Amino acid sequence: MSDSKVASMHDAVAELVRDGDTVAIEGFTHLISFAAGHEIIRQGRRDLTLARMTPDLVYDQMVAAGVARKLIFSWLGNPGVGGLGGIRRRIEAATSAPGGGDGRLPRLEVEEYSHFGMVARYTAGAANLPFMPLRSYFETDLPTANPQIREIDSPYGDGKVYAVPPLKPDVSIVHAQRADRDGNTQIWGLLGCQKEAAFAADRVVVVVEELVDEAVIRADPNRTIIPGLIVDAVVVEPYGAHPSYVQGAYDRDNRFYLEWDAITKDEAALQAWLREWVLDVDGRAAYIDKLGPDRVAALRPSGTAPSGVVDYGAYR
Amino acid sequence: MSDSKVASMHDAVAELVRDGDTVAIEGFTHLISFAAGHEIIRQGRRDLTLARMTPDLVYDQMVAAGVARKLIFSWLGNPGVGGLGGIRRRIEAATSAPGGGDGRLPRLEVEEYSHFGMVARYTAGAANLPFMPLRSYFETDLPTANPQIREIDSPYGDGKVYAVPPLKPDVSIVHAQRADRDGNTQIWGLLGCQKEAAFAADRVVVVVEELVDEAVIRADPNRTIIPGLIVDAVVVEPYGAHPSYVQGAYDRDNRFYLEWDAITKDEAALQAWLREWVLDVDGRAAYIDKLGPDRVAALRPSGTAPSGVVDYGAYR
Amino acid sequence: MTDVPFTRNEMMIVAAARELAGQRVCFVGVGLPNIAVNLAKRTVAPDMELVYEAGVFGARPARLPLSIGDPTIVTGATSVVSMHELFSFYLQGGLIDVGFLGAAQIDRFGNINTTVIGDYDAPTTRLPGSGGACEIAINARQVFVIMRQSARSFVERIDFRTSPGNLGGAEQAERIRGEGGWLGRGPSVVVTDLGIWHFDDDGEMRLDSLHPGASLEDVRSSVHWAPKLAASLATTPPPTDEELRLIREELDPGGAYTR
Amino acid sequence: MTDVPFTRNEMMIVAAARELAGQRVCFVGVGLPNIAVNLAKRTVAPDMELVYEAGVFGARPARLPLSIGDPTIVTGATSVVSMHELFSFYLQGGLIDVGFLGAAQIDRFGNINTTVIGDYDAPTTRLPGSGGACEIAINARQVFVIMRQSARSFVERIDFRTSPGNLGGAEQAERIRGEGGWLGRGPSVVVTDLGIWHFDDDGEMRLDSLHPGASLEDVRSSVHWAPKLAASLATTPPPTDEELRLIREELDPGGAYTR
Repeated sequence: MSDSKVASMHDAVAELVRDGDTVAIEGFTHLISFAAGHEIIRQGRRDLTLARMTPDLVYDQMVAAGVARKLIFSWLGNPGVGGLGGIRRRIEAATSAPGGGDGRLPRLEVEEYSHFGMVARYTAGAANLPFMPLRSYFETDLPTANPQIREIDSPYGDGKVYAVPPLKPDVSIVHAQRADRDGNTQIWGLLGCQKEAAFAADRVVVVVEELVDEAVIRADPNRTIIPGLIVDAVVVEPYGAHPSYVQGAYDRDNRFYLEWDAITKDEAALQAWLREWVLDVDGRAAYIDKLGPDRVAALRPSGTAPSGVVDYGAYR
Repeated sequence: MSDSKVASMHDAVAELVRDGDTVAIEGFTHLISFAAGHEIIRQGRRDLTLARMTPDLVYDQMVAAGVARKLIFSWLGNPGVGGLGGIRRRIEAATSAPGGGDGRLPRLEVEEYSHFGMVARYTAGAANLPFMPLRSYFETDLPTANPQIREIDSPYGDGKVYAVPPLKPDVSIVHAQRADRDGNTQIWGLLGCQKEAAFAADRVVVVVEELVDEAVIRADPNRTIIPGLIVDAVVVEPYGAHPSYVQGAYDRDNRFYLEWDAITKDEAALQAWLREWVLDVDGRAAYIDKLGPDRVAALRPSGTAPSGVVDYGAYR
Repeated sequence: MTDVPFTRNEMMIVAAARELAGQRVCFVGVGLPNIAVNLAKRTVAPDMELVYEAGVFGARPARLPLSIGDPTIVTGATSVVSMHELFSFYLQGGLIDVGFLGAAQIDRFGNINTTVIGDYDAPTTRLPGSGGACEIAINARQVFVIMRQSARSFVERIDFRTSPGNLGGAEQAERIRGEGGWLGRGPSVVVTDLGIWHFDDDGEMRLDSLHPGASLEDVRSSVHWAPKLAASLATTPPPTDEELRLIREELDPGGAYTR
Repeated sequence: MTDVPFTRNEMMIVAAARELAGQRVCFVGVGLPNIAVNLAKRTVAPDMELVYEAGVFGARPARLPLSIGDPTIVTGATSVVSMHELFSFYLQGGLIDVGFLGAAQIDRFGNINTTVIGDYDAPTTRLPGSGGACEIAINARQVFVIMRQSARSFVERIDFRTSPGNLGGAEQAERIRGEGGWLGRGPSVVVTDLGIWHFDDDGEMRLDSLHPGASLEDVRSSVHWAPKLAASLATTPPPTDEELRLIREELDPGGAYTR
């Protein structure tokens, strides 16, 4: 990469995502960087620990492609549709074994929390805290399944809560509506845990629909979710979130999520899909071309919904 | 009050602020509800515990007027100018004694944190946590001065941090640019700890420059800082933050802050000021009239600085 | 009432929606809870505030979202915040009246499993896991459950406790909730494709209403324990024309939830 | 250099600003730090990012704010966030290179008191307290201090330790910082109206530069201990015309900081 943070997806992944890394591609249904996930597959990364609240289709694809050793998560599924076969076959007894073999896939290591636990882990990571307390996990089997979830006494003598440890990804990758060249990033709509995941990470890649002038960002500083200070690369990749969505730009491609159900149930179909849509495609622009203009056009919002303008006032 | 949450300042204070309450009028230099503070003085509340990160002029006035028994804070001063005499005379040895008498004022009880400690206390209160951990207070005298600041061991064996307990005001009072009739409130510019103080409180009063239609709020849901769900009263009080300021609407009246320095140093001058500007004035409109149109006009921003518009998109 | 034929799933969704009458703030789970809550908002609970764990308070979805994260729950909402804020201030802060969950396995005391069938380390079936369900069960004032009832789902002993219900019974649950400072009072209702269960003084499920077309034999053969039945067992009023129209035309025209 | 007369306060502010050359992210304290940092941004450190505890990253104040919360630090800033986020993610998260503080009392090891003079429970003088200073001293990578020097402020023993410096000396401070996982490496420089102090290998202040017009006698009579002096004591270059113009015309035309 040059001095500028603006980079191609190829270069950003080549430089910033390394074998063995803990990688968080975050975004709660909204703004999921499928483009980054596909590039990581194409570059053949291995032994990644993939962290994400909702592994979703993007991690189903990455796990099926063999990039991952371990999964850290809180909800594993295709929401409203069904399961993630690529991941499930790497966990369930009939289809996987530690180390693989015997026609079985290598067992994926899992480290499991609740949603609040995952959010709290990123928050602790971002805030450089050794733990975050939360009122969850009481009387459940989760602390047994995951000994990282620990009881802690309140220092005020009013009982116990649970703690989760910080999660500090080596790389967090976040899709957004817009950023400037320095990586100052603005998001509207669902915010998920992207801010926390970015501040917690050692390296940050921001993927945007649109690169804007610094003045656009500075006109509305309350909308800035991630400061350029913590961003290592800015990748401009329109439609980089498909089949996930970008508020105001394009809709969630629910048809794709529904169709995925049949693909993910069948390992051969899933591998064929990866060949056709990831390995044999040289980047996001080609993927969108292949998707076709009609499919893309159908994802446009049904109308506009402008935010209105607020006045910060000039003070000289 | 009627069924509506929209109330006069008189009625909101009469109904929601009670003798002995813990009251938080928050806002970090920005959006400080002097209008509410003055109304509390006029209604003669007593034995209040006043919580605020930066007690500022508003609490100097309230303490001098005799409404408070105790102060919870993290920075006590007139920023960039000097001290707060009304409060200092109630703390320093030469001018105060426990219970007062002998020509001395009754000693004000103080409970003192750092800024991060106060913010963390409100956050713990809002989140219903028994404590919040933070990396502060190491090797300082603050935990000795305030035994509520306690050490806590990380459950992961990686050392000690400090904890602060939740702060749950009986009433939090917040000034804002705008809200709808249900109390859904939007703020831009400095956000301070208003959100946390509001969620932590049992009762919430929002004071706004402008009452807007629900549609204005719903057009930009990411800008909503406080939901009507937790709001008990909405008071429409233009210029209710003077001499503090409202981003985009009026400037900080720095002249007032500078002039306060002489007033606050002299108990008699301070009491005379309270008579003239609070007790003998029947509300904020009269205060602004008394301030005069030239003084008010001089506080207009030097120009506009529009945020720009973002599109949330319609999805039917 | 209607003469139009309806499915068991439709009856289940309608019955679940009706249970929400009078509720103020509802935390909407993924799947069946999502359609039930959206139906309630259009019928018995028009003023109910919808909270989505994705970070939305006061959602007004113009269409039924397939997922619980969808652009339609954002546009026109009252407030959209980070998930940390949603879970910290809204849920853990005690502002949620009803948490509405689905379940894969449930026991007589309303304890829920959505994690695994079989052994945790080498499961027969890997389920989605907690998501927000674990903390919803603990912090929402009440918990409503909607799920299809079968011998695989209504079990004597769940394989994994993802979300606590009434633990080993009401007495134990009340003591533990009290000592632990839980805000939640546990499960209130379980609506299935066969009937409506509430919880009795022992903290155990009791069938209070049987859906039209369902028999007690259906119920008994799909519950792994001897189920308690209300002394005067009601029959659930069938879906109205309007309820069916809303489901079929507005909420689920593709039939994803109702088939 | 200049022939224009300047005050000791002006020299102090100019010297403090120059120390910021090469710094990337500075957390701006209230009072004297505020003017010194804003002068640095206009001279030696134009690319330095200003962080205000009020919740601002990348401020571009068009005027010098009297307070550190002011509308001019918001308009045109890169990012404006809650104070919780500012303290959690920026400061405690380790993104601050320099925390710039004022002080009422300081000892030879750079420990700071801004809380009380006298007894805590019945103080002779009640000072503002910590504000953010306590956590800035612990979490900012380096701490810069600007304060007027006098026999009341440079004391053998501070009355209250609000913000830790090098504790009882470098060795102890390094051990405690290491064991406690502090991000901060403690105080780097103290700029006064008389000169510039850095910290030596023992963690003790050493006068490295004397301002023009100040004498060693001035220094000794305003320090409660026998101060260490650099082997080759420098003389601080006087303010340039441009530095004085910026202070007098742009930053502090009312003279609030400089008189």
